[in-house]
Amino acid sequence: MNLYHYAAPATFYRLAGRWTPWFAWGAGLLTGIGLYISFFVAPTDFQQGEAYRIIFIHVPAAWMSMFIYLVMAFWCAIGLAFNTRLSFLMARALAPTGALFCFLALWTGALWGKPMWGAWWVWDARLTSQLILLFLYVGIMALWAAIDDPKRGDRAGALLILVGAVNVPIIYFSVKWWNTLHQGSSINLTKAPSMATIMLVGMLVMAIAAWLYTIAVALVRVRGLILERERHTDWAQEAMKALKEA
Amino acid sequence: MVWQSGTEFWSMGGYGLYVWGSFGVTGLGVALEVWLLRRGQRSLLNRLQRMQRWEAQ
Amino acid sequence: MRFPVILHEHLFSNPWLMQLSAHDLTCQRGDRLLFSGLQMDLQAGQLLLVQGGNGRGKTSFLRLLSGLSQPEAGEVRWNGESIDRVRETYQQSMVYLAHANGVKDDLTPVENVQIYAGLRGQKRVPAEIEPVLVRMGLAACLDLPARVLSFGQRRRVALAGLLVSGALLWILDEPLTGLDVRGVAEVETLLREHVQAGGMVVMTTHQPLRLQGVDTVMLQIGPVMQVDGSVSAPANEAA
Amino acid sequence: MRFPVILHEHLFSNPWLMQLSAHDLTCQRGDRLLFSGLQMDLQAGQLLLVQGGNGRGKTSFLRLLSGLSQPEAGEVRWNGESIDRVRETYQQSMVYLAHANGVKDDLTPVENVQIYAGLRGQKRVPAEIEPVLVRMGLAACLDLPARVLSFGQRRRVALAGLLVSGALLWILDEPLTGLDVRGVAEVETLLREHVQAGGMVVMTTHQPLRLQGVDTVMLQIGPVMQVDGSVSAPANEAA
Amino acid sequence: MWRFLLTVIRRDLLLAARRKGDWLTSQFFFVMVVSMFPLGIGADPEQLRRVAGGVLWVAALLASLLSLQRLYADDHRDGSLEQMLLSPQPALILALGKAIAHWLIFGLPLLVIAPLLGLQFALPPDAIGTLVIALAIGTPVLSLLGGVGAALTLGLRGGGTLLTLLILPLYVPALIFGAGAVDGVLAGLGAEAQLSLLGAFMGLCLLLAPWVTGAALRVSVD
Amino acid sequence: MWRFLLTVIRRDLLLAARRKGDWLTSQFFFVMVVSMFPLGIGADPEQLRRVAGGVLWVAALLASLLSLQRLYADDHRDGSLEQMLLSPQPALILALGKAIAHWLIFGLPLLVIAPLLGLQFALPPDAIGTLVIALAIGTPVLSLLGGVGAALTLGLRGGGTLLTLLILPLYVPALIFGAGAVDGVLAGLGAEAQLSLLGAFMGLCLLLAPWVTGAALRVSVD
Ligand code: HEM
Ligand SMILES: Nc1ncnc2c1ncn2[C@@H]1O[C@H](COP(=O)(O)OP(=O)(O)OP(=O)(O)O)[C@@H](O)[C@H]1O
Ligand SMILES: Nc1ncnc2c1ncn2[C@@H]1O[C@H](COP(=O)(O)OP(=O)(O)OP(=O)(O)O)[C@@H](O)[C@H]1O
Ligand SMILES: [Mg+2]
Ligand SMILES: [Mg+2]
Repeated sequence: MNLYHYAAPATFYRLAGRWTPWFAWGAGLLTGIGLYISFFVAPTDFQQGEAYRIIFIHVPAAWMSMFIYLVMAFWCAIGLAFNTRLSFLMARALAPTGALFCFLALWTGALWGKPMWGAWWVWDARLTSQLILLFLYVGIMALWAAIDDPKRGDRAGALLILVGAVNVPIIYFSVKWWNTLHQGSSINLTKAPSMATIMLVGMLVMAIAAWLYTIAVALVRVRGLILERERHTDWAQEAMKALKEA
Repeated sequence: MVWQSGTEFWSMGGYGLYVWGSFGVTGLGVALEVWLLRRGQRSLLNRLQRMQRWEAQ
Repeated sequence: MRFPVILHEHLFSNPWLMQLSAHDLTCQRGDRLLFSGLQMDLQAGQLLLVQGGNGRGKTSFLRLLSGLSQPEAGEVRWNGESIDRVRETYQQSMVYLAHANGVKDDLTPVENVQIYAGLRGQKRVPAEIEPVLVRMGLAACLDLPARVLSFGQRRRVALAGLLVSGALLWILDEPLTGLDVRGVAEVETLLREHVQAGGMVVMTTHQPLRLQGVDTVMLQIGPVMQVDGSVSAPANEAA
Repeated sequence: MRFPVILHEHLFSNPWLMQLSAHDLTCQRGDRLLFSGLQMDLQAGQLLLVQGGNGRGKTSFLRLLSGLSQPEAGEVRWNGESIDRVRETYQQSMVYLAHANGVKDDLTPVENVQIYAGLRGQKRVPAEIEPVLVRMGLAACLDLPARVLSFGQRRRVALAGLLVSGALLWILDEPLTGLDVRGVAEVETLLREHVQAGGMVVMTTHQPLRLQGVDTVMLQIGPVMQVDGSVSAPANEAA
Repeated sequence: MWRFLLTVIRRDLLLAARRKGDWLTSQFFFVMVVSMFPLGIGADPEQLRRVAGGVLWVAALLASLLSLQRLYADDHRDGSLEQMLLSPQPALILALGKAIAHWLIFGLPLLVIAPLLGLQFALPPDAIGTLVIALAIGTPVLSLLGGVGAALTLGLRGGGTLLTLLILPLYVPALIFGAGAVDGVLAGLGAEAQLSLLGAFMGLCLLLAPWVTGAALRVSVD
Repeated sequence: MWRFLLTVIRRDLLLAARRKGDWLTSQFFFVMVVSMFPLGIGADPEQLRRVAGGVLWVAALLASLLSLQRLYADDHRDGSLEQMLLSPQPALILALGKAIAHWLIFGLPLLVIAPLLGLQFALPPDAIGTLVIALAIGTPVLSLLGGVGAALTLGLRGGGTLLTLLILPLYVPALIFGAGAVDGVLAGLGAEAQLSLLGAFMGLCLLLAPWVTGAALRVSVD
C-alpha cells in the first residue's frame, strides 16, 4: 500500500466523499442507541438521582475534547516533518469540533455541578485545565482566522498546536498540584460509587457515536478545504461541476 | 421501564432543568455545527464559482 | 569626494564564478497566479533589471530570490545549489533592500548602519561608516535620529547599509523611490561600479535608468506596458 | 475607457476666484531652519510644482499649506484669509496626499474610497467609486483587502480617494512614488484635466513630469540641484 | 456633521467586522485575566467572592487599555488619521465617534460576559445585577478617557505603555465606584450612592473627554 | 555567531535606551496594576497578604504581555526583521537574542521592584525572598514563551490581543508554580518543590522556545 497515494488530495477527496455517509449514519444510529440507554435502560442513581444522566454527554464530550487535540497535534507534527499539506487540513478540519466538545464538557459539567456541589463552577484541576484547553482551541482558531495566507496559517497554527500539546499535560499537573496544595477537599469530584455496567456501556456507545460524528464532520470540512486549495487543478474543477449538479 | 409517565420523564426527578439543559445545548451545538457546515459548503461552492468565472475573464 | 565601494572583502576566492539562477519558478499570492515557469540566470558582472507594471509580481519575485518566501513550485539556485540548502553562504553574499527601509527610527544613521553590519557578522566603527553616509548625501544628518529624516533621506540610510555590507549580490526593490535627481545619479554610479567590479545586481524600478557600460539583462514580469496603454505579449512568462 | 473627474461639484459658485497664498512662511524643524520668508501665490487653474533635493523641506512646506502643522512665522491664506480662521471651508475644498497613503489595510479599495468620501461628508455608492478605481488601473483588485496590494497599487487607491473627493485644491506629496509608467501617464492626465477645469494643484515630485498646456508655477526650496553635483544659488529662499 | 459622525462609527465597526474575531479577543482577554486570578490566589470560594468585584473591574480596565492602544495608533500609522483631521468637521466629533465605536465594540459585549464570570466567582444574583449596571455606566468612561490617553500618546515611542501610565490613574474613580458598588451589595449596604457617583463621573467625561481628545489629536499630528 | 547574538542583544538594549523611559513604562504598568488591586478589593491587610502572591504574578504576566506586543512588531513594520532574518545566522539565534534582551529590559528590573511591592502587601521577609527567586526563575519563561506568541501573531490584524489569547494559557504553569511558591512560604510549607518545578519548566522553555520562535518568524515573513 502506498501511503502517498492516499495522501494525494484528489484521491483523498474522493475517498472522503465515499466514507462520509457511513460515518454520519453510524453516528446517528449509535446516538439513538446511546440516548435510549441513557434515558430508558440506565437505572436511577441512588446518590445523585436523575441528574447523573448528564454523564452520558459529559464524559464523551470531555474525552473527545482532549483526544481531538492530540489528533490535531499528531497531524501537525506530520505536516511539519514531511511537508504534507493534507495533514494541516486535517488539523484545521478537526479544531471547530474539538472546541465544540470542549465547550459542551464545560457546559454540562457546570449544569451537573450546580445540583451536585451547589456551585456552577469550582476551581478544580480538571475543570480549570478544561477551561484552559478551551482557551487554546479558541486561540488556535483565532490565529487561523487572522491569517489569510493559507500556507502561513497552516504552519503558524501547527507550531502553536505543538507548543500547546507540550504544555497541556504540564498545565494539567500544575493545576492539580496547585489545587491539592491549597485547599482541603471541601469538594470532591466523586465518581458514582459503583458504576453500573449499563452506564459504562451507555457512555461507551455515546463516546463512539461522538467519534463517528467527529470523523464525519471533519471529512466534510476537509473536503471543502481541499477543494478550495486545489481549485486550479483539473480534477477539482470537475468535482465542483459534479457538486453543482448534485 | 424506568419512567411511569411523561411528566415524570420531563421533570427528571427535579433535575429536569439540568439534564435537559445539558442534552438540549448539546443537541443545539451539534445542530448548529451541522448547519454551519452545510451553509459553509454552499457558500464555498458559490465563491469558488465566482472566482472561476472571474479568472476566466 | 568619492569613496570606494567596499566590495566582497570576504570569503570569495573568485567572485567571477558566482551564479544565481531561477528554475521554473511559480508564484501564487492568494488565489492569483502571478507567474509560472519563470527562468532566470545571472552571472557575476551582470545586472538583472526586473520590469513589469504595478502589482505584476516584481516584489514577490525578489522575495523568492532572497529566500524570504517560498515558491509554489520551482527553485532558486546559488552556484547551482538550492538556496534552501546553502542558506548560510547565500545570505552571507546577498543583501536585500525592500520597499520598507529597515531603518530604526530611534537610531542615528551611523548606528543604523553599524547594526546592519553587525547583524551580518561584520564589525564596523563609525569612522568607516561616516564616509559612506557622506557619500549618500547625509553629511548633515549623521547624528539625527532617523525619525526626523525626510522620506528620501531614510531611503539613503538604507542604501548606505547595503554599501558597507560588502555583499556580492544586491537585490534592490525600487531603490530609487523618493531619491532626488542627484540621489538617482549617485545610485547609478554605485550600480555601475559594483557590477563592473564583478558584483551582481537584481533590481526593479519604474524610473528610467542610465546604465551605459553595464552588462544588463532584462526580465519582464507580466505584459510589456506602453504609455499609450497598449499591452504587448509577455516576454519571459510561460503563462 | 475614460471617466470624467468629479470636480468641485459643491459650494463654489465660481472656482476661478479661489486663491491660495503663503506669506513670509518660516519653517524650523528641530534646530534646523528649513526655509524662511517664503512667499507663494496660486490661482485657480494653476499648478505649483515644489522642487528641491531630499530633506530640503518640501514635505514640511506642504504640511504647512494643508494646516496640519503650524509655521514658525508667517501664514497661509485661502482667498485672503488665514486658513486657521476659515479651516472648515478650506478643508472642504482641499485634499492632501502624504508620503503615507492613509489606506486601511483591512478594507477593500472600494471601501477605502467610500470611507474617505464619507469623512468629507459625501455619500458615494460603490457604483460611483468603481469606475474611478478602474480608471486607476485597479480593476482586478476591487475586492481584495488593501493589505495584499502591491506598493504601487496602494498608492493608486489613495489617488482614487482624491479623485472622488471633488475637491478644488489638491496638495500632493510625491504622488508618483511607486507608480509604473502607465500610472505616471494617468496621473499626468488627471493633473491636466483638473487644472484645466479650474482646479488648483500643489505638488512635489523628483521624477520628470510632462505637463504641456498646464499653467505651471515653480517653487524651489533649497538650492537648485544639477546632476553633476554643482549647486546653484537658492531661488525662493531668503537664507 | 451627522454623516461624518456616522461615517466614523460605521468605519470603525466595519474595520472591526473585517478583522474577524479580532474585536472579540479583547473580550477574551477580559475572560482570561479574570480566570487567571483564581490560579494565582487560590480556589477558596469565600475568598474569591470577596475579591470578585475588584478583580472584574481591574480586568475590565486592562482589557480596555489593550484595545485602546490601537484606537488611534493604526490610523496614525497609515496616514488615515491625518485624512480624518483634514475633513471639514471639528476633531471633537471625530473623537466622539471613535469613542462611541470603541464602546460598542468593547463595552457592550463586556456587559454580556460579566454575569457569567460573576457566576464563576460565586457571586449572588443581586451582586451580579449591580455589577452589570456598574459596568454599563462605567465602560463608557473607559472608552472616553481612554481616547484622551490614546490621542496624547499617539506616535510617541512606547505609546502603548505610556498610555497605560497616563490613563490608569484617571480610571481610578471608575474603579473605586464600580468595584465599590459590587462590594456594597455583598456587604448588604446597597449600591445607589456609588452608582450615582459613577454616573456623575461618566457625565463629566462625556462633556470633556471628546473635546480634550480632539485637541490632543491636532497636537499629535503637528 | 557570537557577534550576531551580541549585536541583536546590544541593538535591542540600545533601542530601549534611546526611547528614554519607554522601557520603564512596562515596569510602571506592573506597579500600577498591583496598586490598583487594593483599590478594587478593599484594604484589609490580612486579605491583601493572602492574595499578594497571585496579584503580583498576574501583574507580571500582564506587564510582560504588554511589552511583548512590540518585541517583533516594530521590527516587522519597518522592515528590519526581514533584514535580520536575511543575515547569515539561523533564526533560532535571533530569537534567543531577542528573548535575552527582552528579559534584561523587562525581567531584571522587575526583580528590583517586586520586593517593594511585596512590602506594600505586608508580606513577611522570607516570602519576599521567595517571590524574588520565583520571579528570577519565572520571568525568563515569560520572555521565551512570549516570543513564540509575538512571532506567531506578527503583522496580523489585532496582533496585540491575539497574542494575549495565545500566550496567557501557556503561562499557566509559571503562574501556578510562581504564586504557589510564595503562598507555600506563607502557609509555612516551604517553596522548594514549586521552585524546582518552575526551574524545570524554564529549562524546557529554554530548549524549545527559541527554536519554535525562529520557525514562526520564518513563517510570518513568508
Ligand atoms: C464545568 C465543570 C466540569 C468540567 C470542565 C469537567 C471536566 C471533565 C473532564 C475533562 C473529564 C474527563 C476526565 C478523564 O477522563 O480523566 C470529566 C469526567 C468526568 N466528570 Fe466532569 N467536569 C465537570 C463537572 C463535573 C461534575 C459536576 C461531575 C459530577 C458531579 C462530573 C463528573 C465526572 C465524571 C463521573 C467523569 C468521568 C470520570 C472518569 O471517567 O474517569 N464532572 N469531567
Ligand atoms: N491574497 C491575495 N489574493 C489575491 N491577490 C493577491 C493576494 N496577495 C497578493 N496579491 C496580488 O499579488 C500582487 C503582488 O504584487 P507585487 O507586490 O509582487 O507587485 P509589484 O510588481 O512589486 O508591484 P509594484 O510595482 O506596485 O511594487 C498584487 O497584484 C496583489 O494584488
Ligand atoms: N528635529 C530635527 N532636527 C534637525 N533637523 C530636522 C529635525 N526634524 C526634521 N529635520 C530635518 O528637516 C528636514 C525635513 O525635510 P522634509 O521631510 O520636509 O523634506 P523633503 O523636502 O520632503 O524631502 P524628501 O524629498 O526626501 O521627501 C530634513 O532634512 C530633516 O533632516
Ligand atoms: Mg513592488
Ligand atoms: Mg518629502
